[in-house]
Amino acid sequence: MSLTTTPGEFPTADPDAKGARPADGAPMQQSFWTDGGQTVWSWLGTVDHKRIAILYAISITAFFFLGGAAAALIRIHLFTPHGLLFSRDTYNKLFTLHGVIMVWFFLVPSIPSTLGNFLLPLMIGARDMAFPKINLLSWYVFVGGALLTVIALLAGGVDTGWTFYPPFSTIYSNSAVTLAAVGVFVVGFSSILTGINFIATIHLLRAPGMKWFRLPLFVWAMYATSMVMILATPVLSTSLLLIIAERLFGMPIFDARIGGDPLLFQHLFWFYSHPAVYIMILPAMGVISEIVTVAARRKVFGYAFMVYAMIAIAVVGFMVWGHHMFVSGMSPYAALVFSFLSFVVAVPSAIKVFNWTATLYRGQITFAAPMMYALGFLGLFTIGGLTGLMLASVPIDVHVTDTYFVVAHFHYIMVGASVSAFFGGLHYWWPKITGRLYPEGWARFAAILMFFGFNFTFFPQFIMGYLGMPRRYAEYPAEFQLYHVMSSTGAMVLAVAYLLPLFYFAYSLRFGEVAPANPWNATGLEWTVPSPPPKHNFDQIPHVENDPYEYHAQGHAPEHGKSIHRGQGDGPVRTPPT
Amino acid sequence: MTRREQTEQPGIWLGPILAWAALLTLLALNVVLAGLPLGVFKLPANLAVAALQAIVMGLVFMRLNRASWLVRLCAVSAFLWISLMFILAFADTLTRV
Amino acid sequence: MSEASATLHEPFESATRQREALTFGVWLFLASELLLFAGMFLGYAVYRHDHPSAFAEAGRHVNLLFGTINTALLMTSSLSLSVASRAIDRDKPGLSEIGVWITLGLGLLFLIVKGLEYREDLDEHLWPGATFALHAPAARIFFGFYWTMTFVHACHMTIGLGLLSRLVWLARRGRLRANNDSVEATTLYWHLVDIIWALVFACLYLVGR
Amino acid sequence: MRGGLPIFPVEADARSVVTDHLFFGLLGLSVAIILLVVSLVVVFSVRYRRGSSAKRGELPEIVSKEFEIGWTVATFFLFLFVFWWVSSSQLSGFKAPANALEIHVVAKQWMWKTQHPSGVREINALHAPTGVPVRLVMTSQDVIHSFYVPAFRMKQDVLPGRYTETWFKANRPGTYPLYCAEYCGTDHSQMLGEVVVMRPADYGRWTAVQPQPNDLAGQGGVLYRSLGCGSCHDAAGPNHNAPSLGGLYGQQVMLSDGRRALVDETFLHQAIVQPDRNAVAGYPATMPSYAKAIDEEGLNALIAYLKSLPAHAGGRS
Repeated sequence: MSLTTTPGEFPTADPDAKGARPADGAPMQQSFWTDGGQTVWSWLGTVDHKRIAILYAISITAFFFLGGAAAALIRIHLFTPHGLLFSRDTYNKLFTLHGVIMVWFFLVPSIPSTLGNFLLPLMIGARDMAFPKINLLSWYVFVGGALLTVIALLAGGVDTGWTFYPPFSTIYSNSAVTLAAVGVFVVGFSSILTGINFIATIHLLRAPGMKWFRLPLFVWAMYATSMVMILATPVLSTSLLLIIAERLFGMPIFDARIGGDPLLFQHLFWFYSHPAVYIMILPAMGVISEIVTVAARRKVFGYAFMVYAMIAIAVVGFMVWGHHMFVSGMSPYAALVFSFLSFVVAVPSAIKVFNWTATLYRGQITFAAPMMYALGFLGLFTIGGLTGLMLASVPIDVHVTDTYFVVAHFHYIMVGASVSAFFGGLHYWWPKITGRLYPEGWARFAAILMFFGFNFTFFPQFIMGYLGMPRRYAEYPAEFQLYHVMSSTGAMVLAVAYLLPLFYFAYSLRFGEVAPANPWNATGLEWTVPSPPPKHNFDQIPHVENDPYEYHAQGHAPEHGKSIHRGQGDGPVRTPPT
Repeated sequence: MTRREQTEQPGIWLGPILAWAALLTLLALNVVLAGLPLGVFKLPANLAVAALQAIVMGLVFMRLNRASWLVRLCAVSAFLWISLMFILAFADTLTRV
Repeated sequence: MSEASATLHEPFESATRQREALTFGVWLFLASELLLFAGMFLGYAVYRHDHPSAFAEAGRHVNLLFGTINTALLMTSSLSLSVASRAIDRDKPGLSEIGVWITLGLGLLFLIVKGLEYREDLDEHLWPGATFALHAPAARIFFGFYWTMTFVHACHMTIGLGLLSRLVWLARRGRLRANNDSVEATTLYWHLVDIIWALVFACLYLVGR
Repeated sequence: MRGGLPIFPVEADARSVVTDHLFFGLLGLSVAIILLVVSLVVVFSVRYRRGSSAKRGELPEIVSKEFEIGWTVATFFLFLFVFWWVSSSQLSGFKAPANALEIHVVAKQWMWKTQHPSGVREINALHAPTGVPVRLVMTSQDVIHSFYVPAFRMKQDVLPGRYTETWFKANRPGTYPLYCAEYCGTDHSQMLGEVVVMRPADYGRWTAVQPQPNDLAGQGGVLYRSLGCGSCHDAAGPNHNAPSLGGLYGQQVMLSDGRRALVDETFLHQAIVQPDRNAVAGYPATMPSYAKAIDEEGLNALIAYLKSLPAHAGGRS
């Protein structure tokens, strides 16, 4: 088959090239899609990390669109000051549904459980995860917890917000808080089990020669994320356990009327929930490091600093949770301590942004869809990070916390950065996962639409937030209406942009060109196996001799040389391992 | 990871019995301490004895003394994170205005 | 906790490597269990700092005799399980099985004593509800933690007993051999439950006296 | 809000001006960093796009290590400076000045109730004079609310079971919106109010014209007698085995378990609602809890009365 494969540039369908497209109905070639069998049980009972990744991918996509639908309804409701669609109570249940679904059922598992599960063994040269059965168990625990929570959210509805603050959640709310708390408690174990699996796999199943500093940065990101998952999630389980104990059994743990302290719950909750936002952003950083190096054909700038930065974020991320509680009645001296630590945790993130930018220096940059998401990530993550600095300083936080300024800040990080990176990673590894090439034109259009739709939705919220518009308001004073209308219109554009990939990815599954093993000419063990990879990953466990991003000789920028036309071309400098 | 042969461990009984005896004496000590009117020192004393029991069980029963550096790293990091949580949470409780 | 794989399973080439992986994996899980209980201990510690007199009064109403017996029972069960685990390392399944049986028995005894204690507490109206016996309002918070922490610990005990009975079932089938990983996993889990009980006992029974 | 498209909230007190300066400082710094990053990315993307003629050649290897350490340290010190700059301005603002006008705020599911020392009560409104520091002593009757006045850049959560404090000194007369910023249930978005800042003269006239039977301390005295607190606490009381309360506010007291505690509003609130929480040394802990007998507003009045008691008198008859 002849393809014009240009490094980093997506193989454009050469007009004169013969049928690169598979004949309709042609059987897919041997891969993990077919090897393990085609029965339902072969999928639901699989212990192949690649199939579990697909199971996760399907379930979190469903939750992404459930949570996204809730977001769209919220934005439509907020077109007018008195609310277009819902009663205040329904609105409260809607934003709680949006928060709970998006945080625990999409963002936390999104990159680790799908791309991480699929790629980790491939990237380190292993045949599977250290504990394959526990990997499947984590998916069933995820679905079990999800079922409980969705029943609670949709049947009765929960009106406490995703933060479950007592005394409202324990005494004054009569919605299905207990069931939702049990559901989230269960789903917490899913991410603990995933974390255990990742750390054990990285420690024990690296291919010979794959030393720690030869690991791709995506693997390092999975390692740092798993550390946070294992050490933070249990404290969320404790806080929810105490909420359940108070609501179900009448144990007055947070009852202020008898001396209980609602701030204790906030301490326990945010001890998990701030590291949780690092669970969401660290995998995104790993994906961006992979994409930027391939698109720029350059070694990542300062590999060691990038690794230390990720570990530093994971560790220091545990010391900053107090910046969510500056106005909550916490002692002002503790607020200063947390404010200082929040400034310290911002330093590694800044380092990483500079390193990604420096990686572009003297590269051979191409702009396929994944790279567009990566560049979008760079801009939006910088904005999100810097507004985070503003929120870390106490006097500004006193003014803007619990307003739309903070809503905009965390959406810039979670949606602008983490979801963009997820989509970037999805596009980048789509050929490897499905063996098909996605339509490049549509993908770029969706990326651009998503970038503008996102900014148009959330930038007005910064202005509205500083003006004092509080968050979680079903109805708002009229002077904010202009900003709400701008934000809601942007949200419609963003919704369309999120739906596009659904279509052209499905299209590519059926009609997409067959992808070669290494469409991007990238380094990395996952590109040395056929696309999609066979069930046992490697015929023979490879021996690794090179650093992760060998796109050019040490210390010498990648010379442009001839563009690669037919077949593999010179591709990466090193010879692929035997 | 150093390879640890299983065979050169001491007998089956010695370690556990000693540890068990130590644990029971510590338990008795703890209960006695609870009765004594130590006032402000009672709380640290009780917790210290309990911590000692935990260390004995960790080292002897869970064989941390023979475990690989990785497993010890686990135990130490769990302890560090817990103390981190306590220190910063009490930074608020103690200085609350 | 993990699959009862007497043989080697998929991604591992050598049994010792697989055993290291299992031990490391179990320890990671134990770290998360420690964090789970640490959250409750933090709550207890913060409230003890805020309400010293109420917690002292409530602490005197907890039955120290039952607590001490339970602690001794659990430590003895740890002894028997440790002996069983070391016996299996030297491929002495007979001794190991006896050890597991003793541990199972002592664990059940612990739950029975716990049940008796719970019944006595309920008779004394120590459940923080309408008929709560003690005068100080914050005493309800102490007993809120007492019931929650001991109940969660009892759940972990029940899981431990489930794992132990699985070991017995394996022994019955003659599959309790030296290369069996699940013995290691069960003993580590059981010892952690014992450590947590030692700390719960100190905090709830002793410090309040 | 000023007319036309409101881009920026009005500055109605000194603190909002300071906060705005900090915000603009950080905004400027952020815009600078964003421009730096975006321009670098755009320049590199255009200059070094695949197939462009720009020179690639030798990569400065040694430089990259020092360069990297350089900007790491630079970023750290920049953030350290920003932290110092931001926190130094805020350190002075913790405590309200001593002579502040003390207004009690009670938050209830979905309304604000304010009580002035002159006894005036208001619903969802707060009148305050300009130029006078106003100290808000706030508590909630049910869930956590948050007293948020964007014009003062001031927000403070209001918690049940304890007092939280904040203060402001308005310097521009006008009517400014008051929001509840902490989610508190169904009508969280209806819990609105307004803060009316008036010149001191107008404030005096406004207070005078308000229907107020008695000043706050006076109402507290009525409660003190009606609940019979004097029977134990007054020196002349029949079973005088409780501490006399004259001049108690602001003192340090020795508790029965050896701790020393400062008698502030929270201590008095807890002493009435949960008497055993900090039992005072030397007295039998026999005081019943008055949680059911007095609501939050009554407690505010009673505490104001206790604070107004001169040192020697037990209870004013």
